[in-house]
Amino acid sequence: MKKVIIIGGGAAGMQTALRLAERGIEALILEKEAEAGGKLRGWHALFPTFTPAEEVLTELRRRIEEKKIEIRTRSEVRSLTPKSVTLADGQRLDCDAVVLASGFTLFDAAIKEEYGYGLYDNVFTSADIERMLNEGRVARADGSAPRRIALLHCVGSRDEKVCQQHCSRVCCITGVKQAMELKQRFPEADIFNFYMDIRMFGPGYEEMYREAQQKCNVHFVRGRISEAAPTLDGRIQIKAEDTLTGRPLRMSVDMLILLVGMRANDDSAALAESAGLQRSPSGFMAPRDHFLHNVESNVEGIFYAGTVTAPKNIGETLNEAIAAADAAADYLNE
Amino acid sequence: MASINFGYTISKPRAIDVDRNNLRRSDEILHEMPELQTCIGCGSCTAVCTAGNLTEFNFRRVHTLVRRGEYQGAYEEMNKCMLCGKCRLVCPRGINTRGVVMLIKHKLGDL
Amino acid sequence: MKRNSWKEYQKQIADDRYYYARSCIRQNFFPGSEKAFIDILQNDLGRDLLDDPKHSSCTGIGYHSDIVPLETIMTVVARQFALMTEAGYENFVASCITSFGVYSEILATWEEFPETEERTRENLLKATGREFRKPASLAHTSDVMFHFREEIARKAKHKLVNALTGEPLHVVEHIGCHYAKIFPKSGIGGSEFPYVLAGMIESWGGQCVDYPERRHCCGFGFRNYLVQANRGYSIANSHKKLESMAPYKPDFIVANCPGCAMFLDKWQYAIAEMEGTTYGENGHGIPVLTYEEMAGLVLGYDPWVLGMQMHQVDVEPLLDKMGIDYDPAAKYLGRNGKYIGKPASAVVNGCPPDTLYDMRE
Amino acid sequence: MKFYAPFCLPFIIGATTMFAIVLGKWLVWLLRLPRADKMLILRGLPSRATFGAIGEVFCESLLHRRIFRVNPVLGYMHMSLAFGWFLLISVGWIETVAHLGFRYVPLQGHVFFKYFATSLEHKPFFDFAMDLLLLFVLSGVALAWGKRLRSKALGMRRTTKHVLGDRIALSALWFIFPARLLAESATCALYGGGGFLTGTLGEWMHDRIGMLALMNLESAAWWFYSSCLGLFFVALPFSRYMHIFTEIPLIFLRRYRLRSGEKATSYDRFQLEACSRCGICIDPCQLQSVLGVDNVQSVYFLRDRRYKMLRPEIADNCLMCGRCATKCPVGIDLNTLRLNSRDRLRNLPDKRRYAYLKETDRSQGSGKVGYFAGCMTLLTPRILQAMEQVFTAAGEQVWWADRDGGVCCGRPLKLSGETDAARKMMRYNTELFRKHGITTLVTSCPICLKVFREDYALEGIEVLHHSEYILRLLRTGRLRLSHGDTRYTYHDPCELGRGSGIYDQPRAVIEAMGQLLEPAETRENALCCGSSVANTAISDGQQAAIARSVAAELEATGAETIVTACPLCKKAIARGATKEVHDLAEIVAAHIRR
Repeated sequence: MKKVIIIGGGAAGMQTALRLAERGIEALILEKEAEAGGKLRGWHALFPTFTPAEEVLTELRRRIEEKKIEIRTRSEVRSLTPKSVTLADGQRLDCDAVVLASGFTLFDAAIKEEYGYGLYDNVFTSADIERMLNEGRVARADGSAPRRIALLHCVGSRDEKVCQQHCSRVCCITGVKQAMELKQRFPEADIFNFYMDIRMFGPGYEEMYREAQQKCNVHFVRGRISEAAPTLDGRIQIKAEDTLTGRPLRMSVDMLILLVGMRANDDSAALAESAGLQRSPSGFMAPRDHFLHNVESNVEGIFYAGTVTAPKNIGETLNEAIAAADAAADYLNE
Repeated sequence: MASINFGYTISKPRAIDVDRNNLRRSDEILHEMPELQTCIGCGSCTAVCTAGNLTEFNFRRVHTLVRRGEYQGAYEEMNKCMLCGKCRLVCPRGINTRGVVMLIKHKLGDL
Repeated sequence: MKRNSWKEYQKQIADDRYYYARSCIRQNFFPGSEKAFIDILQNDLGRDLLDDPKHSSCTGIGYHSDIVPLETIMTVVARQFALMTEAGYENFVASCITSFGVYSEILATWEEFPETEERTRENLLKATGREFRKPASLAHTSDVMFHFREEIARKAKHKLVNALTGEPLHVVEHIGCHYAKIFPKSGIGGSEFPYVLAGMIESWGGQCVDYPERRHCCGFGFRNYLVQANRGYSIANSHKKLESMAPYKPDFIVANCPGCAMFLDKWQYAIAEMEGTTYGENGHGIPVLTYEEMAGLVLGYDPWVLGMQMHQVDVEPLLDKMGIDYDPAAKYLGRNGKYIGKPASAVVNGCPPDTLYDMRE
Repeated sequence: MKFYAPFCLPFIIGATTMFAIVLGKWLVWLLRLPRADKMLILRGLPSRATFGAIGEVFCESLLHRRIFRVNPVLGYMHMSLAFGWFLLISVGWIETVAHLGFRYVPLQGHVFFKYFATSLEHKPFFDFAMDLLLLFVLSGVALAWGKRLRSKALGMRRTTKHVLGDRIALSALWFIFPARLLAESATCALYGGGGFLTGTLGEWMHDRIGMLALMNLESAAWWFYSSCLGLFFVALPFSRYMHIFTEIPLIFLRRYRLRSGEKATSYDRFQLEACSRCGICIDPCQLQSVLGVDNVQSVYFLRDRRYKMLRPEIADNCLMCGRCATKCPVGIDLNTLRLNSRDRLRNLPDKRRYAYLKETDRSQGSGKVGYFAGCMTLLTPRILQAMEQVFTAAGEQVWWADRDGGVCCGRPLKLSGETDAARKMMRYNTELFRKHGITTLVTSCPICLKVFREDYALEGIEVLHHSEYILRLLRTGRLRLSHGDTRYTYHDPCELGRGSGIYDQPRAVIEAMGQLLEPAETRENALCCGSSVANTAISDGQQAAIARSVAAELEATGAETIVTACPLCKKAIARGATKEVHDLAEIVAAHIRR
């Protein structure tokens, strides 16, 4: 029986494995974390439907168990070839093809020092908010409820200064989603989204955006926050230009939420090196082409699924996983 | 040759009339500093601007107007800039903003 | 440019028996035009039209200047309808675009909010003891003229063509904002490109000029003109239109709105005196006609009978172009040959400014 | 005996022309000097400075000691040419005196003595000495040839691209000494004599070449030699070789404490023409080494300015990091010249400018110590917070000058050349400091520091960089730090190190907290982070490229943390680094012992 190693146990990895199983091919998932699930773990609800991430994850896990697919956790990959994968501990696993589904890394907001993440209380990232939502307790550092919240788009995206020129696509809609979730929790709070461009590319996204504006009275300010500073009463004073009025804008908020972007994994360079894979300027893996071979790498027998090639949402990721699995299966059945 | 004063004058149109504006200087500026074209108008420059916090000076607005061929007063506006460089430090497009200020002043100085 | 949009906007225009409501501005600035309308309908077309001395201003100017409240103007309008009803007419035609707009607006209001109609009936009854029936058809006089355009074309003595070259004249048509911008359905051809004047021009041999600012307002805008502090803005609008149409070398402008005709004409004078700019041929202004004057010329009326000596911009160059013979000496002779006085020479008529004076002194 | 032959003509003409022009230049420059500078000279002349200058002239103009320090081979080349030639002349002089006693001998008599002295009996010592010196010079010439062909051979990655005038003079110079060798040997071949070089070569020729041919050859050779000299002398004042004669007065004037300023003066001419275009300034320039920009370096800047063809894009494209200035063998004040060129190009006094700088005091708190964060520091809140912790720990009452946004210190504008406008900001801030009655002014920004110290009139207010201030707190025991085993490496900010001579204080502070590892190029030779406000020409990508190269060198030390003492450097290096980059203050704040 042919065997495929899938690097990465997130949504993409699991879906790929399931599809391969359907195609009668043995799949082994390698997950570097202690538990499979990838970024879906610790995410609260998925846009645009507010479907609990847990729901999707549990179902995927259930199917994996049902299909008795092996997941090896705590196994980080050092290098790979189409026929073998070497783990960090030097152990070498042989296979007939590899699907790279190692996903992305969240941008470290602390790098944008001027926003004061990890420096002032009450500056959070979108990931923190998802965590808090899961814990069922969203609050300021002192436990009080926020009366005014600002969400800043494009943190670590479209920013030459941190060498992340690409657009992470999903932050816009995440900002809208979180604004609505927060509004629901704190109906009294005023919520402001600071954006450069609003990119609502997915089905139902634009509608959600409208709803946030119309139903939830979320304010959208076209301007990028440039500085954040603490105030005496422990709030955050932010500075931006309200570009639509052409005037500098200052306001104090109880919470500043940074919508952190997706960036390529730190080890992607090393992996690409080991297998001779091509990467795009953004650091993500580059598919053979963007149309007819967009789940195949430039190396025969190595395939891509999910955000390892570019920022994507969960839906796109799951679809791509199937495509990748089929491509791998066809390759093996040749 | 206004011969009669009726007690009012013809208000000038507010529209940016790109047909009428002479874009030569604007083209020269963009030719020497193509990166200026990459501005996405996020306003970071204006938000951090040291001069902009003390005056009405709005770097983004002025250079955008200049790109449209609206040179009137641009030189005087740019003269408010202190060239401190904060804007260059925050520009997500990595535009050489200080260079832009000096270039615009150089090109429009003789207006 | 071919425009078919107007076909989608057609309205019923009564063929006969009109109740005629005059326009305040035109009675003062183009008295000949309203006279011409009556003559053309009664004599040339043999239609029945009542010019009722009892009717009043619709108070539209006051209404749009926030002086006359809605209830008042409703009552005034109701009174006009009452007079129509009493005279046994049901086809209401207004000579003024603003009035037309007001009538349409109020009828629509009554349609939407019947209670307002009820209140108006009560008010009218209290104030004048009159009652009214709503008109069967409401039209602007230019609609009527449009309705008979082919008939007029058949009777035409002149055409809108250059008598020397045989080329069709280039005509700028200007529609008053209140004609169809309030209710697109109320105008022929809708609000964007009304066909009411264009139709006349085309059937009388002229050619419509389509220029960028064709749809732009003349700038009257009531408060904008009436308050001197805003007048610079008012004139700027006409200025914009003239700047935009000038390159098309129009032979004349025709308007169906009292204010528009007046301002496109008078502002040319003001601009010329202020800036020295003129927009017509060899340093003259562009003649501005009312559609009645246009029709009158086509039907061979005497320009001075049509009252064209009242224009700020001299019309002679146009008359010559159309090959209309007229008596220059008779220009400033009013009825029964009485001299009515002559305006000072103006830049807009090709005369260098000889006087330097300040209106405010 | 008479000391004239037709072939001397080129030499005589050349020599007189040269001396006339050179003296003319000196005179004009001196007369155009500002009054104050003239006074300095008058006061300096009778002082010890003069002797110092004479000594320096010997060491530098002849021995080229500084070049030796940078690059021995190059040093030898220059020295052999300069000093060797000098000796040839002086020993030649002695030789004539030895032969003819003290009597007037025209210049050409000395120079072409071998030719005229055939009738005199030989003095083997001089023959030997002169040949030895000639060999010495020729070795230099050989090296020069070699340098042209393969600059790497002389340890220079790049060598100067020259203008036409230079090339003429250069080629002439190259042929002078071979020509001399040939001419003297020919004479020896005919009349005997000569030392191990000319003599031997002479005999060799005598044996192989016929009498008639030899005679023609001799006169031809002398003509050639004289022409080379003439050509070189005529070209000299218009070529780089003007430095030979300009460096001498420059050394004196410098000793008399004349300096270039933000406004160009006649003194700049001495510096401009004292540049020998040795090209030593090219290698240290990061614009060259990292970005491959090779037409903006000081040597080209000085050249363009000297020949009045300086373009703004050249003048502006300089980080003003000062790496070249530290290497310049002539000690030319390159940054200041660059600055007053920009002033020439851009400064236009405008009374109305910055009228808004009134009633804009947004300062907070009060105290004898004032803290001026500086524009850049406002974008690095970690530094601000760290400083606050330091102040609190030291129990310092602080007046925060610009925490809520202040007025720029004015240096960036000054560096761009708008010096007069910059003064307005300087005046504004000075008044602000005075108004709040501070006695100490601490800043985290080396750019501000430099301008405060050099251009602000802050008598009675001590200006400190936070590294100095913190060290003082440590020394006086007002601040106590815990020592860990972290290994740090330190990046010298240009304005702080080369700019203000502050190298040891930050290092001392770091060593109080952990181990300090020096990068390959450090202190005076430290690299520039590339984001210098002085450069308005390079793009963001180019800045990032420089930053990466700097970060790489710092990380090569194996340190866990990169430390610097400038917000701009910090931001810049962080872009290229994989390791943590912190400002000194942040590290200190993290190690405060309570």
